[in-house]
Amino acid sequence: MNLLYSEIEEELRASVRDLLHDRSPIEAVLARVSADQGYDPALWRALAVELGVAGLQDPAAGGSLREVAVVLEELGRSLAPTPFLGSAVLATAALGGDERLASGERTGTLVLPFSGGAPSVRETGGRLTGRVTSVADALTADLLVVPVVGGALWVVERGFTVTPRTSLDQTRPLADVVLDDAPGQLVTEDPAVLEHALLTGAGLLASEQLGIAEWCLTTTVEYLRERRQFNRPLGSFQALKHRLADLWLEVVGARAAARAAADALASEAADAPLLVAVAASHCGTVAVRAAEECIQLHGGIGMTWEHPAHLYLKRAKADQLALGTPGHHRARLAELANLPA
Amino acid sequence: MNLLYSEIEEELRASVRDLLHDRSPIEAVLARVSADQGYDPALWRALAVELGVAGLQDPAAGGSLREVAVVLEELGRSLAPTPFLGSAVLATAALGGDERLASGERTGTLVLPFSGGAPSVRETGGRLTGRVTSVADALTADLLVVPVVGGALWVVERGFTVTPRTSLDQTRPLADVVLDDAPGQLVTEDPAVLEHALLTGAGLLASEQLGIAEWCLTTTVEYLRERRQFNRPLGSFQALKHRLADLWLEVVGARAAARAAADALASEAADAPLLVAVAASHCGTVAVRAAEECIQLHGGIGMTWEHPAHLYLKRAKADQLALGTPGHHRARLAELANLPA
Amino acid sequence: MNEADLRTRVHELLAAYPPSEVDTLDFLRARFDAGLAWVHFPLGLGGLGAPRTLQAVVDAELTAAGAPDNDPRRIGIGLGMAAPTILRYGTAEQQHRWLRPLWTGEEVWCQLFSEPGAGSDLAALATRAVPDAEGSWRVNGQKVWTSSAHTARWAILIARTDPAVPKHQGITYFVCDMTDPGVQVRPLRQLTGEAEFNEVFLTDVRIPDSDRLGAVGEGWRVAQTTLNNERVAIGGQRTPREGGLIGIVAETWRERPELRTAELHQRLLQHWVDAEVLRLTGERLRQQLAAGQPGPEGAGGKLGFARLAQQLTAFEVELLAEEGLGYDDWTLRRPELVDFNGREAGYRYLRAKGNSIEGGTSEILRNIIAERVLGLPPEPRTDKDVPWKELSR
Amino acid sequence: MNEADLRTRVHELLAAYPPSEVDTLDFLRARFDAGLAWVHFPLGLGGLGAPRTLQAVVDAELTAAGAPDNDPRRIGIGLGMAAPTILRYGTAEQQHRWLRPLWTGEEVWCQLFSEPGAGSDLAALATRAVPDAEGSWRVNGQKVWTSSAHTARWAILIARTDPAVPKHQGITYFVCDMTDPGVQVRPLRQLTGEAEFNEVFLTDVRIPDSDRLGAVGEGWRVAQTTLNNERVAIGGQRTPREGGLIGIVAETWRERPELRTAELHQRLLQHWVDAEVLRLTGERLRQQLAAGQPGPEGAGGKLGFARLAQQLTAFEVELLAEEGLGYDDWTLRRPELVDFNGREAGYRYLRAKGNSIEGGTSEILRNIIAERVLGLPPEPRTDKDVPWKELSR
Repeated sequence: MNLLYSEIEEELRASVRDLLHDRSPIEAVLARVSADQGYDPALWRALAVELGVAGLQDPAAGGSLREVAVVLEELGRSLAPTPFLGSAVLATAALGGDERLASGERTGTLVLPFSGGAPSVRETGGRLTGRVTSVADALTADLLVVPVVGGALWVVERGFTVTPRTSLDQTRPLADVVLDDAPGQLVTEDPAVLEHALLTGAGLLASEQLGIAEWCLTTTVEYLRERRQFNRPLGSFQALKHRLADLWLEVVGARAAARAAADALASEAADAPLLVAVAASHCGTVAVRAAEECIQLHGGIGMTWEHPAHLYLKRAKADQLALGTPGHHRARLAELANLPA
Repeated sequence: MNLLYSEIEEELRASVRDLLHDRSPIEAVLARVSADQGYDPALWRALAVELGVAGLQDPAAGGSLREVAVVLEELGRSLAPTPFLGSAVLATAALGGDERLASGERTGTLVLPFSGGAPSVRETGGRLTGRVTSVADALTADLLVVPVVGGALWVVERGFTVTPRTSLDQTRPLADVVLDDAPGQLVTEDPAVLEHALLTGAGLLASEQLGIAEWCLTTTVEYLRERRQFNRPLGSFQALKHRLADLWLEVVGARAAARAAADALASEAADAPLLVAVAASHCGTVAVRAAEECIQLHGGIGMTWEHPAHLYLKRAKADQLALGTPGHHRARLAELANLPA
Repeated sequence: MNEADLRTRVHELLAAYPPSEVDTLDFLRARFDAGLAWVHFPLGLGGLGAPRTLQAVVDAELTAAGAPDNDPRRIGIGLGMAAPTILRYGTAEQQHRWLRPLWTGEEVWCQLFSEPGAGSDLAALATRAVPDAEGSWRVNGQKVWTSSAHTARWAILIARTDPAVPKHQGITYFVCDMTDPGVQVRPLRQLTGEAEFNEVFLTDVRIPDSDRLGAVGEGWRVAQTTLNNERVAIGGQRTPREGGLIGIVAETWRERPELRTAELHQRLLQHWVDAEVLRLTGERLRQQLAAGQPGPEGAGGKLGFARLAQQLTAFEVELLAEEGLGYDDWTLRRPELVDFNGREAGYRYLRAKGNSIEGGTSEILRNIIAERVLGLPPEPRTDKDVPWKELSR
Repeated sequence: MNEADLRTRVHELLAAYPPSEVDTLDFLRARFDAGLAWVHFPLGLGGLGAPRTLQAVVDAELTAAGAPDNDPRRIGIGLGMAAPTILRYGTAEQQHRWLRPLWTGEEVWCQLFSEPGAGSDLAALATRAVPDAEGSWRVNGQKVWTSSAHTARWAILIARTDPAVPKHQGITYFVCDMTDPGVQVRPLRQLTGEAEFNEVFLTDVRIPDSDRLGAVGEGWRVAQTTLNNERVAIGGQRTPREGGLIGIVAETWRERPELRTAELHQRLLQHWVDAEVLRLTGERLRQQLAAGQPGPEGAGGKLGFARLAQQLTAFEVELLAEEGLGYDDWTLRRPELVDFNGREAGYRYLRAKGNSIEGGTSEILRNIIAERVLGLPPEPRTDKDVPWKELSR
């Protein structure tokens, strides 16, 4: 088990961070949200096509799920408005790799409610019908990977409509997908593929949550170092220091857990499901706590629309529900670690 | 619902507190524990016979469960080594009052494991046989109230042996009771009587837990006001202040909850079982937390045998298990408040 | 003035101004003039110098008769904060000018206290008031978190009149005319999407010296009256069992078994206990007050409420699962009142974050409890005896 | 000195002193003299000046050959705290006198740092050392929390030699002969019933100036070496999944279904996650150290361990229900080592309370993390520049 970042991974992180810093500073993200502008296609092109991060899941092309996790950390830290999770993580995992998605020229997503649940779409004679609500990254998707009742996976490229929903997470808006006798191509009949794609998604989402938590911790520490009340920096008040020390310890744990899950998924370790459950439970909780502390310790300013803290709170809270809540993952753990009710 | 203390209740508290202050200061309790001396018969005589607190459960004699609760607060605060809970609360409630117990001349207890559980003693032709472990206040009891399989209650005055157990709570040692064909007198066949006695016990134990929590909070605040480190009173450090403010809020809640339970039991209110579940859940948790904070914030000195804090920790932890854990009481609440699993 | 006298007065008012026949404003003015507005206020200022507890008698009679009220939530700052301060520190002239239209709601009031650089440390405020040649004051600065600023006719305002003395000593308390051309109001959007509050920019705003409350340099003490009344107003609401947010959550739980999990069940039970304990705590506090035994427990109410509200709303979003991922409306609105019940779970979750900040942060409340209730010593301070202008910012 | 050279040396030692034939002490002395005690120590002091990482090679070879070890847990204070300090600050003579019998375990060491009035604020210590007419020091004072004091031959001691300067400046570091008639050791009983520690009373204890470590007045700096090594020793243990307390609890859970409840199940799952996260955190830290990238994460290990240990032991007592009401043994004992596994749940619960106090309280650790790791500013201090004798106590 390798819990560190390799040199290549650190280089990847630096490239992604530089790009996001230039093309998608948090002020720009906030401006897009305020103008209801959704994802940024130019940003996606720079990230996916030029930097090539959409194809990192493919070991044959030199990629690894460990690297995908690094990208997600940076996307969590920046809240950059892109369909990376839906396309480069979920759809790609469900398809076992896909050239169109890997190139970044097209995007896809996995058509299930973001909060999880069994497939409800029905397939008859290669045509799919059904309505799936609260799908992530569907608004811009060219290609839908659709699980149908029973767990088989189909790809659909036309015959569907997508309607946006008003979403708690303003930087990853959800949408409803309606398939009306849409022609599909069978990917696999094996429901284990879907299951593994969801496991991969939940395990890697922990890295996004780590990125969120780190931004919130760092930003709060910086604010408290600067902001003065009572003729002292706020950060010199012991009660706040102790809370941040405790939060720091949780974030340190989140990094270890997220790395462990990514490494186990990448190396197809036998205990990958267990480490995913641990990481998803821990990181989902830590990201929300970090965002909540960030808001509270910024005082009034953290409650304003113009300060970006709320975007992280909304993302953290939505991520906590996404692909299974921490409680759901602990329930899985009861089986995986032999701790029966 | 009256959540205050009446003048009579405040006078009762003052008498009990004065007596315990004179006859059973905490240093004396610690000395008894260190010498393995058990309950103090002279103290019991002063409290029960002279002050008359053993008969407070009887409304006909002008008493009330509200007053019993006040006595328990003071016993929690002082950890005075007496069989009040077993005799004046549990056995008395099970018997629906008893002159011998009310006078304080004799003591009794309810023969069930202190942690709860269904009766296991068998009765045949008026004779009782069985072994009941971890019974509170049995070591000095003259009169046993024995629940038998099915829930009927019998009184046994001879034909039993009592063996002390090494107990976590050193100020309320438990014992095992063996009944070997012991002659008994039937109290009631109605299992509701036992149930109500246990409800009364759990509801009033919350007042003892309140007393424990108050001692721990007060003692910690006093210590932190006096103890200086870094050229300041420890109590001026903000992180400690905030923890104590939070603890204070929980203790304030414990007082309201314990009072509500006592008042509801005294007035036979319809929501008494619900208020007992709330008080037992909250106060059981608060007492332990207060005792744990007391130990931690006293630093090394709180870890020593010679400081009494550990006696409160042991009592608080044992009380948390007694007559149902907080989790058990919340499970009851699921039924009582219509919050099904 | 006893209960029977009061009822007589109410019936006289109702007879002279039958609610179904007269204009609401006329009725409210007449009620004020009859001393039935706030009976504990003095004669001539809407009251009768009667015990405060008798107000309930008046309110019940008037409600039963279908009389209109003055919509107290809409004018809460005037009623709860400005009025007690004007009563205590205002001149007779000021009291007669301001209290009647304040109470009837003809003139809405707002509060200009907090500043971007002075939040928890309110006494550090930097808005300056300087005397001009005509004996008026000229005010410059920026205030924030002002609700009702866009509808208000008057504001209570604190500003620095002497920067050369320690911060608590150089403050003066004014009433500011919100129609002054130097007052600019800008909505302040919050994380919920709404703008409940405003930023207020003050540029050479003129305030006649006759609109000062209390002496020059005494503003901090005057402001304590305002702030103490704020805290009472926030902490003192009575709720039945399962009142408030716990009721919303419990209802969802009962009605939608498909959302239940073992984990959520344990959390719900814990929250239910916490809510009931907080309710009992408030009930005990009210019984103490009614018995004339005010305890220190009041200080904890807001702290406990904020924590519970945040836990419950976070729980509700999780409980709703897929629905929790949605939001009802991000439109920028300027609501007159906060309404937790009229919105969805996501709104409640976000809005509840403010409960531990507005009206005194939970951190400041813990300081207050530790020092004033528990008697723990203060931290070493470096800001109390230094001239304001020498403090770091 | 590479790995192969080391193996050769080990084999030479084993050939000259076959473990099955020679006395343990003879073997340990020979091992020390061969430079195989701690290979990173200098030649002649039990080492070879080799990289620290190569010690593992030696240990593995010797263990495989069935060689005796020096029972490192029994003499942990000497190995972990005294030795690094003597190595850094001791004279050549001191090093040769003390290190060999320290390492072989012939001479046990203890630590005389904490005092009843100087716990978290160790630098406030009041034990005085005053020069006598013969050029020795005379020491008076009381120390506390001293493990092994009753078996120790030597103690590392800090005492105040100049009360007129600020507290950190007037301290000197000594080695104290525990057989001096002025040393009185009294067992200190703890809440568990045991006496792991002692109080040590020092009355006119004579310490020759040649037993001073470092310069007069430099004791605080010398003590940092000692304390930094303590923290490393406490934080650095590796555990397999379900190692430690979580394993005990999980086993009970699996073996005794009758104890399970829905509430306890949720708590167990949460604790299991916490334990695994803490284990992964430690594992990541070790990988960082091995890769030469020491991170700041080490500071958190003890803090996290203490919290988890306290939660798990509290849970275990509740899980055991009736058994949790019992205790194994209140007898006053003086154990050489703390053994969580050899005792019952009640003992573990009580003993774990010490985890957040001994070796740096959790409060002090949070201060350290906040300031040294996160870079948050210190609190205002009034104790740093004042002469020790003027500080309030």
